Amino acid sequence: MIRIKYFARLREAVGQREESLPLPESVATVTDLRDFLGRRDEAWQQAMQMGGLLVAVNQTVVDWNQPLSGDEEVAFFPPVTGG
Amino acid sequence: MIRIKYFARLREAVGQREESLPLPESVATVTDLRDFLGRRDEAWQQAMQMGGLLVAVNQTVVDWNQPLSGDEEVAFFPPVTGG
Amino acid sequence: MISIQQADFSLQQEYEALRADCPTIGAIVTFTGLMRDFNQGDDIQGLFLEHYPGMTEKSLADICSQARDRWPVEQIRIIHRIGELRPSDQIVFVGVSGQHRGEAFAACEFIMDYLKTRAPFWKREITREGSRWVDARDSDTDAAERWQK
Amino acid sequence: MISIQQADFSLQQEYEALRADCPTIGAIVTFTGLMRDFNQGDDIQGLFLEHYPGMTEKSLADICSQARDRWPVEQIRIIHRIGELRPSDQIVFVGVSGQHRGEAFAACEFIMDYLKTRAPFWKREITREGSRWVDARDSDTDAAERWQK
Repeated sequence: MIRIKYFARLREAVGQREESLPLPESVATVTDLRDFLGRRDEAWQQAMQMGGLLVAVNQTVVDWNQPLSGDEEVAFFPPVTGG
Repeated sequence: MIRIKYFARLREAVGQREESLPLPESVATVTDLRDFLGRRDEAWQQAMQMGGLLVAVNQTVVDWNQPLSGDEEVAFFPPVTGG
Repeated sequence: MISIQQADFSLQQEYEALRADCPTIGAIVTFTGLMRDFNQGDDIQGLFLEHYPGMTEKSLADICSQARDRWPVEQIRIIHRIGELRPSDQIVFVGVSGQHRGEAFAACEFIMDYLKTRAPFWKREITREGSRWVDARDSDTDAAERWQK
Repeated sequence: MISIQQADFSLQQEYEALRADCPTIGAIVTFTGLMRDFNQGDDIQGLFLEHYPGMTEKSLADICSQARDRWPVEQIRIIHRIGELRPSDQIVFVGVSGQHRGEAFAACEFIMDYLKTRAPFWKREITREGSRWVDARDSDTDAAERWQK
């Protein structure tokens, strides 16, 4: 199972904090996962195309071509604004 | 009268903290004053040639060609080491 | 040491810990970030700080270890508050002790610049008109990129 | 505000003053210089700090005003101790508050670099073998020259 988390503005846009799902067949990378989620409906499509969106796998920010095996914690979030 | 002050290593080398004297005839700049003082004896000569010696006129560090009119506070001291 | 906490912190207490009993320390640099009451032309009444538990600690530990790879500092202390904050509240603390000041200054500023652009915190501002997520600033990205030259 | 004093100082007190009641302040950077017990291979038992009364205050005021010309900071606080000091004692404090961290960091480090090379203080170290004047360091001159580029 892939555990997916959403934060801040993105969390609000998708109306969800986290979910778990089996790795969909079409998904080999984090970009594939983003596209898969974006096909759910219009709100998801818009949310997953948010400018500057970042993705972390197992709590480390990664490139958009990062492969997924199906047993990761994946997080999507907007640019950070702490400090 | 010129008021002259000596600090730190230089103060110890010349054995004096401060003094006042009328502007000597030969003295037009701070370099002239240094040379004048350096002619007092061997200890003064060596002291006034101390490496990195600095000079301040009226409490501001100046170049060695700074002119003197005869009514200034002049200070000679080694490089600073505070902080 | 890294702390993510809702509670406020005491600068004096953190400073004493950085200073503690180590006569080789010649320099301590501290940064404290405070909540301003004004942003993008609006009065800010409060702030809510969301974060990503687990990754937050991991990313700050990684930033510390990068700082240590670059500069020979003694101790590093990071505190970041989360949850609801009010104007003038302390938000973040970074303290660095070292033998020499240049290293302590550089490490402290580096940590703040990286924290601002890499640690998963998000601020939501409460204004008279409602609340809004704070946008990331280009100046913070620029500040972090300086260290990559 | 600039103080030259024999007495010790409290970081917390200085920090509270920098922070006081000004909700536009977003960043406070402090530097504290402490006495190390080791220099050039020798144990140091104590330190005596001589200065040039009058010029000291003038040169620090001038350094502050140069910092203000360069960066839009809010408050600047400088304390430098004189007289006899012991290992681990606080020697110098520079605190800067401002709207943004970059300015506060830069002004604080600039002030320290200039203080180190331009303010008329001289340190005399007391070692087991006697006492000696501390030599100026090239690294301090280099640090100050960085700001002239």
